[in-house]
Amino acid sequence: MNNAFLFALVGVGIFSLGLYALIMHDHLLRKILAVNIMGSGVFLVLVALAKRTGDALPDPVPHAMVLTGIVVAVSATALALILLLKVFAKSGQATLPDRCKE
Amino acid sequence: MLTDIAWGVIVIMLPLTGGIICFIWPAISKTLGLITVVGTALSVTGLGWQIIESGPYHHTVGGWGAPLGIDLFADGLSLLMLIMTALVGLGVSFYSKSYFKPQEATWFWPIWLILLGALNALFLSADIFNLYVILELIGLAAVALTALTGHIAALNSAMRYLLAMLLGSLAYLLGVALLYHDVGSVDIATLAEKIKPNATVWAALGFMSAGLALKSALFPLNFWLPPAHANAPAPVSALLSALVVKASFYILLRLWSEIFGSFGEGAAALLGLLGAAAILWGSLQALCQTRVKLLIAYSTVAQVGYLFLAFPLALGSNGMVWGIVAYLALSHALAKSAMFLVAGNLLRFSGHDRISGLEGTVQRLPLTVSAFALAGISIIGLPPSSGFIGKWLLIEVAVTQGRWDLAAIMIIGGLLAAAYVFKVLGQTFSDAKVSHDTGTVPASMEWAALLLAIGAILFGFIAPEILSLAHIDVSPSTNGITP
Amino acid sequence: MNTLSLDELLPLGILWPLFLACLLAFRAIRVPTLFLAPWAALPALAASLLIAPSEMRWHFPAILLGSEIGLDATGQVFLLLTALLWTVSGVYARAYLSRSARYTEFYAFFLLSMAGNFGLIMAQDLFGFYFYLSLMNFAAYGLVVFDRSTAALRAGRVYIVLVVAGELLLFAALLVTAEITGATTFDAMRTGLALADPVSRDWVILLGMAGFGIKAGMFGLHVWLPLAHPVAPTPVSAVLSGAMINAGLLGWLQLLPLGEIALPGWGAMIIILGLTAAFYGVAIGLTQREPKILLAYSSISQMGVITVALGLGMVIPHAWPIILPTIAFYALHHGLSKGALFLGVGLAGSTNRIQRRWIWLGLWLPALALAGAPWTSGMLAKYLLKTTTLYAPLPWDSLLPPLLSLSAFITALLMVRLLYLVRPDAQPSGVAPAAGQIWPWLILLLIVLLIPGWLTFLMPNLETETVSVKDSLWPIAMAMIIAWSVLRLDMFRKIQPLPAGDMLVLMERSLRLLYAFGNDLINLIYRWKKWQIWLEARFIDRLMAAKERLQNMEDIFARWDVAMLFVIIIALSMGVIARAYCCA
Amino acid sequence: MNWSTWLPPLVVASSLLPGLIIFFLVEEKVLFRTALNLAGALSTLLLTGWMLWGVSHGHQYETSVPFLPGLELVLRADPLSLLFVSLSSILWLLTTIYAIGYLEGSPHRSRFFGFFSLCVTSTTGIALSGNFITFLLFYEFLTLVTYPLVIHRGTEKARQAGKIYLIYTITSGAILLLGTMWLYTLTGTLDFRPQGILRDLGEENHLALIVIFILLIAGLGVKAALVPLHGWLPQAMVAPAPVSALLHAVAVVKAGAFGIVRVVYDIFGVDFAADLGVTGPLAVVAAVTIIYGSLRALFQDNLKRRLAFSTVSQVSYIILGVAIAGPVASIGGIVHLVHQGLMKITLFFCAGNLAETLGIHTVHEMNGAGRRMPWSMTAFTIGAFGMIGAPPIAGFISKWYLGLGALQAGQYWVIPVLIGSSLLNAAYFLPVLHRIWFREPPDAWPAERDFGNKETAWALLVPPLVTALLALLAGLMASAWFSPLEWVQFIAQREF
Repeated sequence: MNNAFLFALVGVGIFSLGLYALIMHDHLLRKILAVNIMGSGVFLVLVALAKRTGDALPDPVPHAMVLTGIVVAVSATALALILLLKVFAKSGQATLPDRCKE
Repeated sequence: MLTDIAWGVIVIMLPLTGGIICFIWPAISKTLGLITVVGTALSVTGLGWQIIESGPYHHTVGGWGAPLGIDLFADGLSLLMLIMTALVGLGVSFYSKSYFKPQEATWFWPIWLILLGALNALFLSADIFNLYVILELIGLAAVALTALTGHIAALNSAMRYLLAMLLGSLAYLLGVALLYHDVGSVDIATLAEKIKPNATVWAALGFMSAGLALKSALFPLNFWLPPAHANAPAPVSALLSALVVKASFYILLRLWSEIFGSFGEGAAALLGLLGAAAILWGSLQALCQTRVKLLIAYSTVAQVGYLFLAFPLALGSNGMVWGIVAYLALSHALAKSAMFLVAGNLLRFSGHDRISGLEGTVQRLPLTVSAFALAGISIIGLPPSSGFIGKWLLIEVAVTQGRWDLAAIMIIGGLLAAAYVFKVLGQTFSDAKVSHDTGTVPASMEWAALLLAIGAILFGFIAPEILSLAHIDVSPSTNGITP
Repeated sequence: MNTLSLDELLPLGILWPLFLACLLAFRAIRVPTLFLAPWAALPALAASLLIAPSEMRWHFPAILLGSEIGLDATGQVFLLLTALLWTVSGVYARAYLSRSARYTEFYAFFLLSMAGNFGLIMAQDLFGFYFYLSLMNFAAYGLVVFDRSTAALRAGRVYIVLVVAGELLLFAALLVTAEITGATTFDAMRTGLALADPVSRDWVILLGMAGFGIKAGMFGLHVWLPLAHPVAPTPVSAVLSGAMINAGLLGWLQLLPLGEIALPGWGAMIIILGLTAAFYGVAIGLTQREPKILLAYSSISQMGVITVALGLGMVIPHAWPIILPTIAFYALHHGLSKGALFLGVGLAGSTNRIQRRWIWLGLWLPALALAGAPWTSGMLAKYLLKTTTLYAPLPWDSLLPPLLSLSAFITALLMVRLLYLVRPDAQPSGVAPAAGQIWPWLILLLIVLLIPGWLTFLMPNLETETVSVKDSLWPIAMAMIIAWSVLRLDMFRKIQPLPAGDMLVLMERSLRLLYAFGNDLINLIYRWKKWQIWLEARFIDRLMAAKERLQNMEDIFARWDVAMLFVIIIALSMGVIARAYCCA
Repeated sequence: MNWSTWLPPLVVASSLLPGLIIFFLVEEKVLFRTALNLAGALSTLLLTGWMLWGVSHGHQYETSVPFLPGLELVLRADPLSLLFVSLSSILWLLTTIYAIGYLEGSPHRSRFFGFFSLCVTSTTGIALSGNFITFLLFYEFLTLVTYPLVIHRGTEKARQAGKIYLIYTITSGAILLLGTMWLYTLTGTLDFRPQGILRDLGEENHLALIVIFILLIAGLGVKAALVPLHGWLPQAMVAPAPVSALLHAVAVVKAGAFGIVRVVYDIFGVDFAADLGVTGPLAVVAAVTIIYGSLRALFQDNLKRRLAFSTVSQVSYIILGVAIAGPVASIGGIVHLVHQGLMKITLFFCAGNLAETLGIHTVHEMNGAGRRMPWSMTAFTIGAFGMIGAPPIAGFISKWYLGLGALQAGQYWVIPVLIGSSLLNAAYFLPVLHRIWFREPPDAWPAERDFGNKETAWALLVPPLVTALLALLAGLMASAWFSPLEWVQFIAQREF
């Protein structure tokens, strides 16, 4: 077990924590935060696994990916927050109804 | 020479640029949007010609190449998806011309054009990380379009949609990370070459499949689809159902046909099982609905199930089945978009889309009802529609492999589809009793729906050509389809 | 254009009445057509008189499955009889129905039946025969129920049921014949049947006997006759009882391999059936008070006698060349006499006593003829019949002559009873005669009178004087004596008439049972329907419940936490299953 | 490109194009629509006549276009298909005339005539199909275009009937599809060939073939109204009379029966099917249907329902003839395709006339109708006697050949079935005839329409008279060169 693998495991752990929060919390802001945390978990995995061989230099590609990922996450969060505001403005609450097809 | 132009780049850049201009200059968004869509469709034609003339298309943007640069790659399968996007895009755009109120239109056009560009980019990507980025772009655009009306129901379903999309993307990204770690590449072809099954790959397979299945609304992960499709404006529903769902499915198809196919048999069986369940579940749910748009939305859940049946059949059919499934996806896209547009017409006409309130529409909106009928024929899979051809071929593959269970489910699915299609159609024929206030439906909206539906039928007559198109492939993978 | 030859009268005999019937459909030319309609049988009559009988056939290969008509000697006799009766009745009906509102309707059915009757005599192939028979049978329904009275409708119902049954039995008989002989013309079929295997042949004979037996009033299948003949208008009764009844007989002659092979078993059975009919008919007839019903029973009895001859023909095929003309002559004699009797009885409604008396006297002639009195056609017919028994083997040669004499005697008795019923001082029955009815009847009487002479002219070596006058006198005489004594004892008044149709009453009772059974069946179906409705309702309930459950489940699936759980499960199981599969 | 490849699609197009154009006509363009309808019908008739001439002189007419990988859409004119096409085109012309009269002034006529034409398109398509996939295509098409006709009136009852109709037909279509698919995977071809396409398959496939046969017959049996798959037919009676007429006489039930004929002859081949042992059970099913249909007809008071059950019974004669599996019986069965069509359409026309002119819908209202409408009722009488099988009407010829064929094939049990069925036919038709001709008319008819001194409109009167005449001629002139029987003998020569 090396460091990288440990980091990766931690990343997966963070991902799972985020997932747990995404499932369990009703408040939309918490859900959005949870998604962000999950994203961070994935990024951690990416960075950690970039060191693929024992002694060579870490691969730069995953780092580039993480950068791209962060950009994507930022825009997604922006959209989510706007939606959240709109939902709140319209319904006065920041949770999802169980079924909203009608 | 026309064949020398980098059509692939144009196909992506044209709508993206158009979208941005529309965003900056809303006054011309409608005109510009239409021009862009037509231009994109023409570019797809150019690309198609290129591919037919000189085989699969490969373009390295900026000359960088994988893994850092962006590679564009198009074979027959991609071309088929691009054609699907172009056709549905054309129909929906002409429809939207008259559908949206000016205020909505200023938002619709830029987002739609960006979505179009993203979709094209997705079908032209050969790199799983780029796919992730584009997938996110598509997801965000789709969510934005869903929320377009600003009604609370739309906002709620958009929110739910967004969260599901993000979760799906992240699961997929996690898979990408794992694969990259294992193989050291994000290029599909390279992956296909080098991959060896091990624990990391299994985990990647699980995450990626689950994420993409969620995005494709595979049963039982279809929870976000019906509300989103039902509450979005009709043209948006059409786009979501016809194209956006196909985007994630396309990635799954690519992954499976090139990377996982040879060793993912068990997972494929599971996907097939879920597909079969989706057919039954979606159809039954559609049958239970009292609103046209929800009915159509659940029908999408069912039809997506058909696509997933390809996975368990792929190994035994030497890859034949991917072409069939792409064809089926194309057929479904045309028919389903026509159906949603019809739902929009009905909504416009009577102010609601309750099935019980459709009396006498056949007299007032004959073209619209014909469009629904024709699209329905394709969805049910009656000859000579493209839906029939697709299902016939798929059933044939199933029967040849002795998968009677799948064949039976497909046939039962057809029967259930007939039941829900005719549930709507029968109602339109009944005598009009109440003459409630009716809105007028512009001819272009009726015709757009009808043309798409006719397209779904007519594609049945050029099936051999389309299928041979799908088999243009020089991918080095052993699972590849021999042309 | 070819010159018209006499032979062309043959198809014309069929086509002319058909043509007239079709013309009746057009209102514009109805009046002239109705003027021609009563005389529509003339071409056929002319054909029967002018065309020499021959083996010549007219082929119509395109008609049905190839049709042939022709006229042989037997056919000529039948055609003569039939055409005569139809002509006389047709003319008679003109006056009879002059005030009827359904005059046109009557002639429409009359003409159609007539065409069918002529056609079946001329037809030499089974298709033509079957067609003409159907045409006659179905068109005659219109004549039977013409009065629309309750009795007529009931008679019509019985008639049509038996007609259909007969047609279908016949259909089967013809099918089997065509199959085993491969032929469709009667000549070829008879020869073929003679050579066919006995089992199939027996089937043909059974089906054919039964099928034609209905028409010919064979014992057991005769029930419609006493119902239908009397309720029809008088001219119709005459043709029904005199002409159409022979269709069955003709059918037997055409279909069965008579004279080709010996069929002793069948022959015996048919002789016995014939004898039974002969006696049974008279026995029931004697009890009747309605003259037309009595006459109908007499027809059953007389047809029974003819059937005996037919049976003899089966027993002694070598005597067939003698038996066939005998049968033809007997049919001619019976048909004409019976026709004259019916027409005459129909005239017995006059209130004029003198007229009444003359008509009564006129009725004596056919009555005597039927009873076989000396110097009448009856005597000759019975003599010829008895002669044939001489060829018969034991026990028929000794049994039949006395039985036939006995039959003659009781027939005489029946005739006396008839004459008593229509005696001048009895209650008037029928309609008041008009001139248009009387003179056709008189002509018919004349013909009845002339036949013996005509026959002796044809067969000069017939020693009728010496042989049979004595023989034929005693039944009449005895009948007279008995009648006189019975009258003195006033016995008839004590005999209650048996209901017309005798056995039918029994049959109807069983039919009613069957009908009740049918009703039960319908009730059962209705109950099943109720049950079905209940089941359907249950099914719909279930369906709604299932629908609700389905939607509830979907609601559960759509819950955020559940859906997320599915994502996790699928992600994990995908990986695990894929691995398990691959590395197993 | 020459005529021999163009004729079959032209026949199909000659009804398709008018149909499509009619959809876009406004309701008021009566004259143009009528002209278009009649032009279409006449051109179909003309083209069919041309092909009839050609085929009887040994010409070949065949067109094919690729459809699926390895499968083509084939339109081919062989004697059997021409029989059906001729029937359709003649009856289409007459039914069009009739429908024009029948629907005069009623709403949605463009829609009606549009689907009506498409219905004929699919029928001619079914007839001309050169392989099973083409057949399947038109067969499903037929389901779709007849559905709007069934629910044309738009009432609750009509829609209910339409629903039942769809449930039956679509399900059967799916079963048929499955059977076809299986067959295709076994044989790799779906061509219609004389003596079938299965001869070369080995023993080991026989069980599968039996199952396929059952699937195909079950699929086709729904439209052919084989008991117990007949439930939709009496329900579909809510449709307007011309539709019932066409459904019963030509289009739907005949499509099913024709399909069975094709399956037995040109897919399995009679001898092969007999060897498989599947024809016997089919004959039994047909016989049961014949008797059951007649029994049910006996208890119907609604005239159209009575006729519907009669159809259930009569159509199975065709199947019986085929299933007896002998040359003569086949002639009887196939010729009944035409004969039943002519007779049944006559009856439905007349039933429609009664409903339209006098408002009569049930048997017990028919008292004395002959007095009021002598011509229509004469036609009805001819049709009814034909159904009973009385000579010289066409029905007799069919029954004769069926009976003879059954005897030749040693299937003696068929004779009682034929006799019993005829007896039942008589039992449910003769009382009707009695009412028509021998009962006094009521003082007032339920809903009488005035047509001056005519009994009804010309357009309503002429078609039943013509079909009755044809039914009569088809029987009376059965051995003439132009008779259906002669043509069917020509067909039978090909198969045996």
